[in-house]
Amino acid sequence: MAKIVLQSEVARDFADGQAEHEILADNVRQVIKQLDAKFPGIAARLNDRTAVAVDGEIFQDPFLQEVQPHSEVYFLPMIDAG
Amino acid sequence: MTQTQFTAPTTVRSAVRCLAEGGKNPKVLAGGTDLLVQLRAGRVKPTTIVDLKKIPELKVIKTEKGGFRIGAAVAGAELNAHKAVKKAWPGLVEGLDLIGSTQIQGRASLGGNLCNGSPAADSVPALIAAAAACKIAGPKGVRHAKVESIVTGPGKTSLKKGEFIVSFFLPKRAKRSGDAYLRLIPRTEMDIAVVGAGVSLTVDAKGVCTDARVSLGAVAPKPLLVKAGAKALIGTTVDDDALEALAAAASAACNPIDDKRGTIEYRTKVAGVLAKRAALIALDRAKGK
Amino acid sequence: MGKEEKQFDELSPNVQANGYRVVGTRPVRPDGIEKVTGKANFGADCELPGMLTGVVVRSPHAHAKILSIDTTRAMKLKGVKAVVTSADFPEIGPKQRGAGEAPVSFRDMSRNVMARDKALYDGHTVAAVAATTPAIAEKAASLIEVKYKVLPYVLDAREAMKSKAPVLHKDVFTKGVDPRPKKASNVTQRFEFGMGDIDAGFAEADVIVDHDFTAQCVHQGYIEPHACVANTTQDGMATVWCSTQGQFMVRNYCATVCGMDISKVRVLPAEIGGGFGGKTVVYLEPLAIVLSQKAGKPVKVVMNREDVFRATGPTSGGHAYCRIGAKKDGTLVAGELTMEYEAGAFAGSPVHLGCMTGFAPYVIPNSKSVGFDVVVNRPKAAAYRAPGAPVAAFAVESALDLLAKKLNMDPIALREKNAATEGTKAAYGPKFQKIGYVETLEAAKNHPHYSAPLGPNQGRGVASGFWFNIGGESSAAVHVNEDGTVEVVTANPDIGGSRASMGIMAAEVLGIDVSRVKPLITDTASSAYSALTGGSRVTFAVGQMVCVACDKVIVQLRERAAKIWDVEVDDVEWVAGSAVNRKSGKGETLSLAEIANVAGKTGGPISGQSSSDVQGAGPGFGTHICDVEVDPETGRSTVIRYTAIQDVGTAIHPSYVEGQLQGGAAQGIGWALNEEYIYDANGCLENGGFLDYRMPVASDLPMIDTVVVEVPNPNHRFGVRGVGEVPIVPPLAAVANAVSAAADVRMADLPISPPRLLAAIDGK
Amino acid sequence: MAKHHVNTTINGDQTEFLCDTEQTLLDCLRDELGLTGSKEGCSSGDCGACSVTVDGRLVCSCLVLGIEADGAEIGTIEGIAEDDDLHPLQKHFLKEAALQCGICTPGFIVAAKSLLEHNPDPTETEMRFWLAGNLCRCTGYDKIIKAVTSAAAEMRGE
Repeated sequence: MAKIVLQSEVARDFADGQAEHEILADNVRQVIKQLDAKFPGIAARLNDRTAVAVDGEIFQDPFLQEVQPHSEVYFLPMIDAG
Repeated sequence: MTQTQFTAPTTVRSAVRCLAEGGKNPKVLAGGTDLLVQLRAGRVKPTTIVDLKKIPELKVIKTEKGGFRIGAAVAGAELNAHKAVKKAWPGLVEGLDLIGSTQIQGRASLGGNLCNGSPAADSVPALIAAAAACKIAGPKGVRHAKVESIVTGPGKTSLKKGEFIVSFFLPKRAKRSGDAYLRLIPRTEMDIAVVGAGVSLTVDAKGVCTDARVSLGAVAPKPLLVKAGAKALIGTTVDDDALEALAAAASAACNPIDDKRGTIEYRTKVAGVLAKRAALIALDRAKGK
Repeated sequence: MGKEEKQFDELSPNVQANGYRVVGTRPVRPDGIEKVTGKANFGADCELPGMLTGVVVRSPHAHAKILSIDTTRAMKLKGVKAVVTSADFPEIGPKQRGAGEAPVSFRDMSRNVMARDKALYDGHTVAAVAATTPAIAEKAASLIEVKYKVLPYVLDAREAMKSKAPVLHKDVFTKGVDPRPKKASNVTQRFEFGMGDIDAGFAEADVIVDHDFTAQCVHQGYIEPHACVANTTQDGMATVWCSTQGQFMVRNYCATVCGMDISKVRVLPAEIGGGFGGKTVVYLEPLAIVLSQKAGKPVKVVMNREDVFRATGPTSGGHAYCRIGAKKDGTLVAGELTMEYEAGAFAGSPVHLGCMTGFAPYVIPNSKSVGFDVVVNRPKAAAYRAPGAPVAAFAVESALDLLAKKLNMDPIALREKNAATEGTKAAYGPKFQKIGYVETLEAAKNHPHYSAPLGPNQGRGVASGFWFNIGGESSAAVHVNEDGTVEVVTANPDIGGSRASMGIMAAEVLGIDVSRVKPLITDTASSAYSALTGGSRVTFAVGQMVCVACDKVIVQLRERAAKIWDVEVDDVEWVAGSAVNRKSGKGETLSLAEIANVAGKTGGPISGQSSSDVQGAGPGFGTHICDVEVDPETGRSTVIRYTAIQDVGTAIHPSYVEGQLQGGAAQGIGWALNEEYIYDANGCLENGGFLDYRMPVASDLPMIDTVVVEVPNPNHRFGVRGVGEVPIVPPLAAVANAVSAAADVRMADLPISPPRLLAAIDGK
Repeated sequence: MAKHHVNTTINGDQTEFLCDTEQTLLDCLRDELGLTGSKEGCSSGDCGACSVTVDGRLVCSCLVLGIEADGAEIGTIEGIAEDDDLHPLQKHFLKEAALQCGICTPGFIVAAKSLLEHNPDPTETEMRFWLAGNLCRCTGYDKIIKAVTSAAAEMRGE
């Protein structure tokens, strides 16, 4: 199971404040899909200008990014370009 | 759309006429470093622009009665290149040289810097400290006035309609005299003075100050002649007590405003500091150091 | 290193210490001559026949309801061809998105480009006019009558958060708080990042420091004002020439704001006279398009300097509270950072990035960073070098300076003791891969600057900084010409020498001389999509695409050689710019030029293209050392020595890498000492010009020494991390720490202007 | 009133143009004569991007009226390189990477050329103060100072 970590405000708005979740998924899209099944509406928020860090590497606005069984997946705000 | 007229007379007389006939808002152009900015910003809408730079009398630098006669349209860079003036009045030349960048120096003039009426004009405190006088031409002919009498408030001068400054006169320098001008700006260049201080003094063989003039800029609606500051120096060897008295007098003379360039407290305190430092430089110069 | 570089080692005589032939050399940039002779065409240099001049009408009020706009008198003026107001733009709903992804709300963007019901800051566009001459256009603008109902305004984040503060948007309800507020406010969102338990952390601390900090909004300060020309035709096509950091961004934003298909907009990028993040959005382009549509002629719109200050940029200023707890030995145990950033008139300050970056350089088991995004009556914040990071670093790195003093510890030693390394869990969550922070601290400690003696009234400050660096969607094409010269075509405006690095990387991969490579930057119709130039992504991400496109070209070159030699492709190796026949055993070779000469006979044009969403940018860290001298009687501070040290991964063209470090440091010094927005009693900008918005001039600065640390990024062909953002992160604290040491009083509010410093000294 | 007819010399060439009184020399160079090498960064004399020489003196062309060019000798960035020979300052700006975005570069080169005509061997401080009227936001001035230093040395024949 991959460890999924939501931003605290997203957790507060959708997941009763629970930021950490265990999910088995092959890619970010499936992670979001499963989260949305548990917490209806969260998908829209997570698809809106987010970056995702998978095992330390930050992906801007990803979709099909691979997730390993033991990956750590952090949902973060998208990073602006200076 | 109505067009602004432009003329470049070659004599003082014709310049006076051009101004008289120049409609309801004629403007004189010397270096243009203030006028063009105001034009572009739409702050002034002249009916006629009268370029004074083609008049030889306004571009002259010559000795007169042991002093100097300097045309009102002489650019900073031109005055800076004049060794004799620089030797006699280093502080004054420094003051003019501090106005803007090298590019501005190629244009900005003593007359323009004075007549723009800014309380913060860098050349004015030095001119006042130097007891400079100006020759003014106008519809009623020529008159002479002390520099400190020209600026009456921010952007305001005592020049009457149709009058302009022809030249400045710097009096003969007494032996053992020196002057200096210092200003405080946040950067090292390209700023308007937050405070400016000009000091001119003369000492006798024993190093006692026999004559002094102190002037401040940017600390009141107009550049100030600080008589109390001069008093604090005259009769002393410009020792620490005298300098403290000078600083106190300078700060006391201030009547500044809070604005984007500085606070009342700041200007008042720094006026004293700069007056002191300028006096020390002037003293060294008087003693030939 | 990849396969072909290895072979350079064996076969190429002129390989350098870094193992490369071209990477790390300093050739003259390909666009250099145009730029030193005045021939380069920047935004305002474009001229079209029959072109009209556009002038923008801006709100003179900080906050006002727009009651009516009467354009009849302006339209009657001879020579006036078009006037536009919000009525000429489609209303965009809150949910409506542009094609593709963009970190913006298009509703807000369209209302920033042209105010609708309300003007939200002094300088907010309310109308625009196009006429046959600039003078007529100016006159017409003055004839447009706008009736306003002036509203109370607010400029400061903490003021705007108060319950009595005027509310800018009736529909803003703070996100990220529980319970969700029922009342509209100026706080658009609360962000929180952290780990562990800070109460427990502070409980076990031997020493705790804390302080409040403020930093002002500052402008990017590019010397070239925004400028564009738009030409439209009756078939609904619009062509735009403009100065921008991203032609595809302009295309997308204009199409959305003007309600057009993307295929109907073509954007040609001019040379860009500086951006620093400030040219990552549109201001004038949609106005020019609609004016041109209404006038049926090309329209040029150029901002003046006051427009630039009143209505574009800046980056957010704001407040920060920082508390740090440590053990006696300097081990950090807890950190707390609370920040309120001014977003400007619309949501979207980079406060979340401040929260993510502030503690990122350090191992802190218990940390909490909270940020509030606050709208105020200022221009909508735009990106500026490492958006959000400098203010957070100012607070954290100043607090560490306080801690070092309290612990009587060397500030670099304190940072070394707690520095993040590979595997460290970053304050924003994920673990770092290979990073080079410690290496920058080592370099700082060993730099002669750090041990140089100081004179009276002089002080030394040290500070570090972090930025993620980013990749993103990128494209490149490589075309081999008949004579063996090569064109490298990308679609990312060159702000600081990126053409040079594209050319170097292509020459390295192909194995040819860099003078045979011509890097070109094309318009939206001549390249596949590429995200804008920014976030320190171009040399990394677009550079990666250039390398891949070159690989594809090499495959074709080997195929052609194989045909010529009648051997299998696998028998042909590409070595140092030539195909080598491994089959014949005679070591026959065909140079790239020789293959190119006969390309027509062997299958036609040789060309490679690559597009991808490039990921794997390597985080960047920097450490700066600053010496200042203060005048205790006037409060003036002078930076007398400065050294900027940064891990850049690999420097492709070291001169332009050093230039990024020096330029970022200079901008940071300006932010720390003098730059700020000054508003009058009505909330209107008072210092909208270079005279009173005091950016550093040449005589304000010393030479800026640089140390380029190279800890290669494993995710890039040549180890590039990205350079441009990090250098502005450390300077605010480096300067403030130096002044605080020199004046023996903590300076926690920027800018450290002479009046502010003198007051602090006198207040001791 | 009709436009003014201005006769002037620009980079050695006899040139005529028409202008209104309010048009600055910069407007005339860029809009009337197509000499767009001089850039407009502020139109208030604070950035130096429009630097030119008038009768050999360095000025901001945004602070000179077009009509004042009548009978004068104007020097612009377009006249710095002799034919296809770059001026030493241009060569060293390229060699030292003294430009990033390049918008301020023409002004810096015009101003630096004027400096070296007045003072062939300036100190770093003299250079920094002479060039203080030319803003650069990209480079931090470091490489610009280095470029002027090495160009000056070359011009002195060192």
